[in-house]
Amino acid sequence: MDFSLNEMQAMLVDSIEKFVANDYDFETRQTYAGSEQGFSPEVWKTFAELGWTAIPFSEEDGGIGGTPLDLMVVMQQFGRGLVVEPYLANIILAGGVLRRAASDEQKESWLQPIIAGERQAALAFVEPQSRYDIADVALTATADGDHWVLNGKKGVVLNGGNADLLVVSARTAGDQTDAGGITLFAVAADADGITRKSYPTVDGHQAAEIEFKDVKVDGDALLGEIGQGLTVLDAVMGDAVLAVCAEAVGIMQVMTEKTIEYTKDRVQFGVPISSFQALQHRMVDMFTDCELSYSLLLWATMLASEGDEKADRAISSIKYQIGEIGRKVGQEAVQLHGGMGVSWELDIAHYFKRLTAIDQMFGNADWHLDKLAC
Amino acid sequence: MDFSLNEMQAMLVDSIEKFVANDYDFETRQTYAGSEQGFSPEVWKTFAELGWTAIPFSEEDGGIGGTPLDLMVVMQQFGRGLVVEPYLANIILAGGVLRRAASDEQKESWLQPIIAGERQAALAFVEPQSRYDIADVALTATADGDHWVLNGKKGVVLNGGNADLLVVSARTAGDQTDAGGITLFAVAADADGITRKSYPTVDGHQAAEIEFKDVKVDGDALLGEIGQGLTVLDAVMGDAVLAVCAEAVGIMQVMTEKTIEYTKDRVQFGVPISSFQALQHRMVDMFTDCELSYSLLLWATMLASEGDEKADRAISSIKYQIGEIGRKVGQEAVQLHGGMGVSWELDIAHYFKRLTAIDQMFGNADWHLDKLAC
Amino acid sequence: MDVTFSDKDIEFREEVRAFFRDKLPQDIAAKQIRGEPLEKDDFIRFQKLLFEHGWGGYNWPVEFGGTGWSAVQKYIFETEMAAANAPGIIAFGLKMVGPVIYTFGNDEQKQRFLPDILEGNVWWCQGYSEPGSGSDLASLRTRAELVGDHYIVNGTKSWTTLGQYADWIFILARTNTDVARRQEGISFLLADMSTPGITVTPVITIEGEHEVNEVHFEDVKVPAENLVGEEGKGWTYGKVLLQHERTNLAGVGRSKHRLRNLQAQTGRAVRGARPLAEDHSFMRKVAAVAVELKALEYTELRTLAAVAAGNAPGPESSILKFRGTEVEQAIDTLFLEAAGYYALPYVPEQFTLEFPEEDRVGEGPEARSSLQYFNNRKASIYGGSNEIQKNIVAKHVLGL
Amino acid sequence: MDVTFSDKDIEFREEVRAFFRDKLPQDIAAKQIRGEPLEKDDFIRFQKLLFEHGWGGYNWPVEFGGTGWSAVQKYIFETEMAAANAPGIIAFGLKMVGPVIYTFGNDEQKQRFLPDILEGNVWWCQGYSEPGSGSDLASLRTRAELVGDHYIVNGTKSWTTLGQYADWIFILARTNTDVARRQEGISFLLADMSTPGITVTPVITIEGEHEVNEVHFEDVKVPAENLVGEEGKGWTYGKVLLQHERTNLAGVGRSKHRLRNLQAQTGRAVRGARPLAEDHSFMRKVAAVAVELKALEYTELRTLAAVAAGNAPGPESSILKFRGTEVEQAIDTLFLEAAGYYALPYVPEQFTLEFPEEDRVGEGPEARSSLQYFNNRKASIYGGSNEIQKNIVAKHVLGL
Repeated sequence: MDFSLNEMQAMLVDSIEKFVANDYDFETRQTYAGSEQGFSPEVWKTFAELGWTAIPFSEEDGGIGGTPLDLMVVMQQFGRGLVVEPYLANIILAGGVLRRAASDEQKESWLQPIIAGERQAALAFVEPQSRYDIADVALTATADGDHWVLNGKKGVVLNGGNADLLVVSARTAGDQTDAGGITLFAVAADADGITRKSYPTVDGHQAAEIEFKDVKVDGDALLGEIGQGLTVLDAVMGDAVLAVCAEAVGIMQVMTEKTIEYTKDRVQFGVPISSFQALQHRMVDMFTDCELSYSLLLWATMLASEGDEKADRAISSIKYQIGEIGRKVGQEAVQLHGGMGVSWELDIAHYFKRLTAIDQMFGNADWHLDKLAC
Repeated sequence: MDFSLNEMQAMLVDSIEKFVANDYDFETRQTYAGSEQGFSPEVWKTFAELGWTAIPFSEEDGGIGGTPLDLMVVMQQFGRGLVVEPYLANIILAGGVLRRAASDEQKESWLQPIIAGERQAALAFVEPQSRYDIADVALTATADGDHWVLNGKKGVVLNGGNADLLVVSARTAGDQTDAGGITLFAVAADADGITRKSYPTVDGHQAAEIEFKDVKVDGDALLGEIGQGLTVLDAVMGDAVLAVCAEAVGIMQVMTEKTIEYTKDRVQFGVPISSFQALQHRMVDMFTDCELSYSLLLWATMLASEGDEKADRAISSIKYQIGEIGRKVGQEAVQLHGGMGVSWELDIAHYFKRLTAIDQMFGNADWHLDKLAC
Repeated sequence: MDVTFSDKDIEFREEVRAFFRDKLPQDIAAKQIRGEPLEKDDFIRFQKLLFEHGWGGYNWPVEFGGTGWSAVQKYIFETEMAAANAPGIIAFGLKMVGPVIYTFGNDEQKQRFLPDILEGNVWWCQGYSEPGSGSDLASLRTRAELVGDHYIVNGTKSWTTLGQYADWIFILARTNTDVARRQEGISFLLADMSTPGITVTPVITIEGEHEVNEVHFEDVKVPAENLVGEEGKGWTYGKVLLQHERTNLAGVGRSKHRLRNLQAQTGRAVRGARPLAEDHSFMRKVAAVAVELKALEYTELRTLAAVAAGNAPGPESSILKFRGTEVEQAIDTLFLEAAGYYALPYVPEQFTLEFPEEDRVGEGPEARSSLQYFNNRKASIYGGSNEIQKNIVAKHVLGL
Repeated sequence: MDVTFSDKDIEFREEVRAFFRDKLPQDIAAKQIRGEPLEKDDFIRFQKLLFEHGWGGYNWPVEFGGTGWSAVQKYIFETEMAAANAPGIIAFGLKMVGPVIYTFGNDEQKQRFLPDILEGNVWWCQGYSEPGSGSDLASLRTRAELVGDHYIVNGTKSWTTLGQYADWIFILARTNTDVARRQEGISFLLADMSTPGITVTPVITIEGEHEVNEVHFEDVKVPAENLVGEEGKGWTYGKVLLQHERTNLAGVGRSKHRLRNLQAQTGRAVRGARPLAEDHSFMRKVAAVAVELKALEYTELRTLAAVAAGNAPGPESSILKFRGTEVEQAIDTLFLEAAGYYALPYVPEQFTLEFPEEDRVGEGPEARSSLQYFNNRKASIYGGSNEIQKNIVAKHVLGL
């Protein structure tokens, strides 16, 4: 048993830490987050050059065959740096579907440019009514000779406004919430009939509402088998949960460290407020929650990477934990920062918003605890 | 709006306080609780003489027509005094059924002796499998000419071992958990075919497992209408919830007061432990929880006494609150007493056990929150 | 013991309810429902409306132009106000500086300042906290030196809510440093915001809105006649002010209104999806908060009844502040959770009435849930943080 | 990074598992399953069994007769021990005084005391806490005065678990009052319980059982040769002891075993009632505790891995103590809730094997749930209360 980082992981941590320290201070991050795209295309290019965008993909696909644990350390560092570049949308979500379901030709057209940082992609799987049920798909794809015609709406598509490629879940058979009959398509974002309404999200990222009106796509837009999309989506949701949970652990650690530092500096009643026992015990709980969450993340990531039969439960466990504990740690960090904790100018507020956003994605704490209770 | 006690209530508080102060110190209480019956027959006689056993009954029934709020202040004081005499079993449970469902003859035979403190009674409504579902009644009553024949088991019958009278819920029609088809009977505890196994409970009270084997009772044992027992039981459960919740509020208040006193006296590291801020904030939460619980109790008792349509929800609300908050306050009181909190010799442990037992009765916090969520 | 409202109170409630139903400007109610932040003018229109009806000083004694209502009536008024989607009262004048002026000010000050507060002519703001003095307010460093017939004020006040609207500011400033206790030597001053040397800097809060400010004083000349009461007694007056602020601290009326909205929202089904009301786990949390709120409501009513019986609200009313804000924040969290992915969009402009309905992202009130959630983390921090409230209860109620 | 056990570890686990399966006396396992408290002899038989197998000192270095196992092996051993319904290890000798003696004792003491601990010949008990010295252990008042070649000991030790069984006691006593820090001047002494002047008084705990005691010392003559290490250094030795005790503090193995039992119990239907497993609200709580326990388990494994890599378990292992006991108590609560009304009967004698099965009140393991729940409130109090653990982490880990 060995919980230390291997050479490659240590190198990844080191290089991301250096990148954040040198090129990604909080003000810079805010500039990128506040830009129209919501991230920095140059920084994204750097990520590609450094090979970070290639991590989860196999060598045949042009990747470097990294493990889920490698991804975990990357996301944890991105969390610490509060990185807004669309790694989740491109690499984990859209990339996750493509590497599992795309044909060689589709990979060449779409996956390689994504890995190279030349194209942006998004996974359109949420609908206005679907909440966390990825099988609730009302958007339809109807076969029309060699073509498919898509009609419907997708909501809160992360990176949707920037995307050149939209990976879309569509219903090709069955009722609105049937598990079968869901099919995935790779659709160029500039296809006729697509209307995108792009907007920033509360955590400094970017998303879009997307309407499909008689959008006609070729047969080669079909990703994987007809009606079998949910299996692929399920697997990608697992990746996504692990990724955002690793990010959240990074965020929680930073928030805890910053809170401890802040209370040591902040003097009230003639003493640093870190000397108040009631606050000390609360910070001990924050620290403890971070440690336990990191432990659980390791367990879940490892089970998932081994394809263990308990992986689904492990994924729900960590998402539940992060939702529950993330809220607690985030709220405590803000509270102990007092007025500064609710100031836009301080980074702590933005860590808090990202942490909060993470609970809202891919099933919140309640959703996953319900799964575990069955 | 006026939350102060009226004259009768103030008098009740005063007389119970005096009784506890003069005749019911903790050691005396322990002696009574440790006796075979689990209470003091003399004390019970005093209760009757003082008219406390007559409170909820109408004047025609030989009572004094007290209100639910009158009962509330009585139970709260019994809570403060950690009184083990079987007021709940006799007056609220068995008495509650009799005053609602008994005929004049039955009242004369059974209710008046109970009010006079001459007979002991118990309500046998729990079965080994029923948990908190009072409609889960497997014990059967079969008509046999003028008679009924009872067969089945009742469990954890409070005061069951002491009782002269058993008020029994039995199934006369329908399936095991049907709401209809439940009938109530007044059965002499020494009837042929009844086997009682009596035992103390963790909170110093007394209960029994009771088996009915071909127990033959006359037609005049029937309480109220055939098959309509659940309505009566439901109403009695409401009374019981309010009664134990009032008792619990009294207990929580005492535990909080005693904890504050203890921490002021207990010196560690050269100072009273009451000076540690982490403990102070926890005691503030205990105090606050007591205040809020008392407020909610007032609301629920008032709604119930007005027969408000929201009374059912109010009753579930207060039982949920007391279960949840009682556990928290009780655990904190024990924790802040340190080793003394888990010592048999100190009263705090016994308050804690009674408070814990109250959550286990008439539906625990979860059970009632489930009801409220529907 | 009687926990019901008297017939007179119920009659009063009907009157208040009818007033809001008939008189509240529709556009203001619409903004509130939509989640559009109110503008200065909305608040002022509302105050003038109340004033015209004779309710401008709903919480003031009759002799200063108030209604002289009982604590219970004030409670009913505030509850109905929230239920009607009316704006809140502008607290700075009516609940904060006003009571200090009519209690400790001289006749000239009363005549000069009180009517404009009642009529909504003058907008006040608060100058208490400083960047280095939050919970430990007595450590404030703003100085006021008496030079001739003026105080020369220097320092910085922070977290000044809606200071950008204000005509006047009331401040606590140190007029004497040579004191035994830090609470001494602090004075209560009133300053015209247009006085040279006062500058207001916006502070953007976590959700991106401009609600609070820093107010800087650089050699600001405040006429000596603007001192309220005695020099050096400002701390005492400030504490009385906090006492007044403590009515309706629990925010029960608003929380009840919001919880009803949430419950209505959970019943709504969108595009064939199951309504949230069928999510038992979520509804358990809603039910639990409703119980907490009911307990809080009756605790507040108990306090009101005590006030009505002639007792001052004691330090135990601190529990209303910290539990009230906890419940508020619990409701914020429920709205956030109800929104799911639609808590993410950050499109504040879409809450204005002009914004086309069909272009909105997310349906119903949940669209603003995350902004409310983030912004309202302040509730447990301001007005004496919840930690400070617990210290107060520990010391003054429990005697620890 | 590798969070799996090595093949060697898995082989070891199979060996341990087989050993318990084949060798654990059936009557002891039966008592554990039924909930009957173990007697002194049960513990001793178990220790002798381990000793015969060469595992008597499962947590000791080879040179003192131990196994020399790695931290991971010890963890596996403890987990399997719990899963097999084996008794716990008698900690007082093996985990407490033993390590102090082999680390700080002289050769004579090692030869005299260690073998009897391994063989289970001598039962030790602990003399740390005093009625006035709980969390603040350094305030202890038991005195030991050197008179000739004996220490004369006077004082009272409290919360002495299973002291009624003990042959020997190890105590911290003050040998010097003229010290700069209260932690100085305390010595670590070993005393034969049969020495005149030692009396043991039972203390009944909340659930009604006799588990702990007060031990009184009245002019007790303890030979000077029973001083461990240097006079006045007892505090340091005592801290090392606590460090040792900190392995398996989280009680993960036992908690996992109990949670499995609970899950099995929820599947059981009684007399046609629905099994508890269909109670979604209850099962959510079970699931939440299972997540917490898993997080704790991997935190413990991380600590073990650090130890294996040559790092001492630092003060951060305090979190294992307070969170571990919180999880234990959460499991206690679940059992209690699962029992419903059947948590009420207080019939301790029914858990003995002789008690007729058909006369038992309540079915299955839940019958003991409330006794366990009440008794185990101690878990967050003893061994350094959870508050003290938080103080340690605040100071030594977070630097507050």
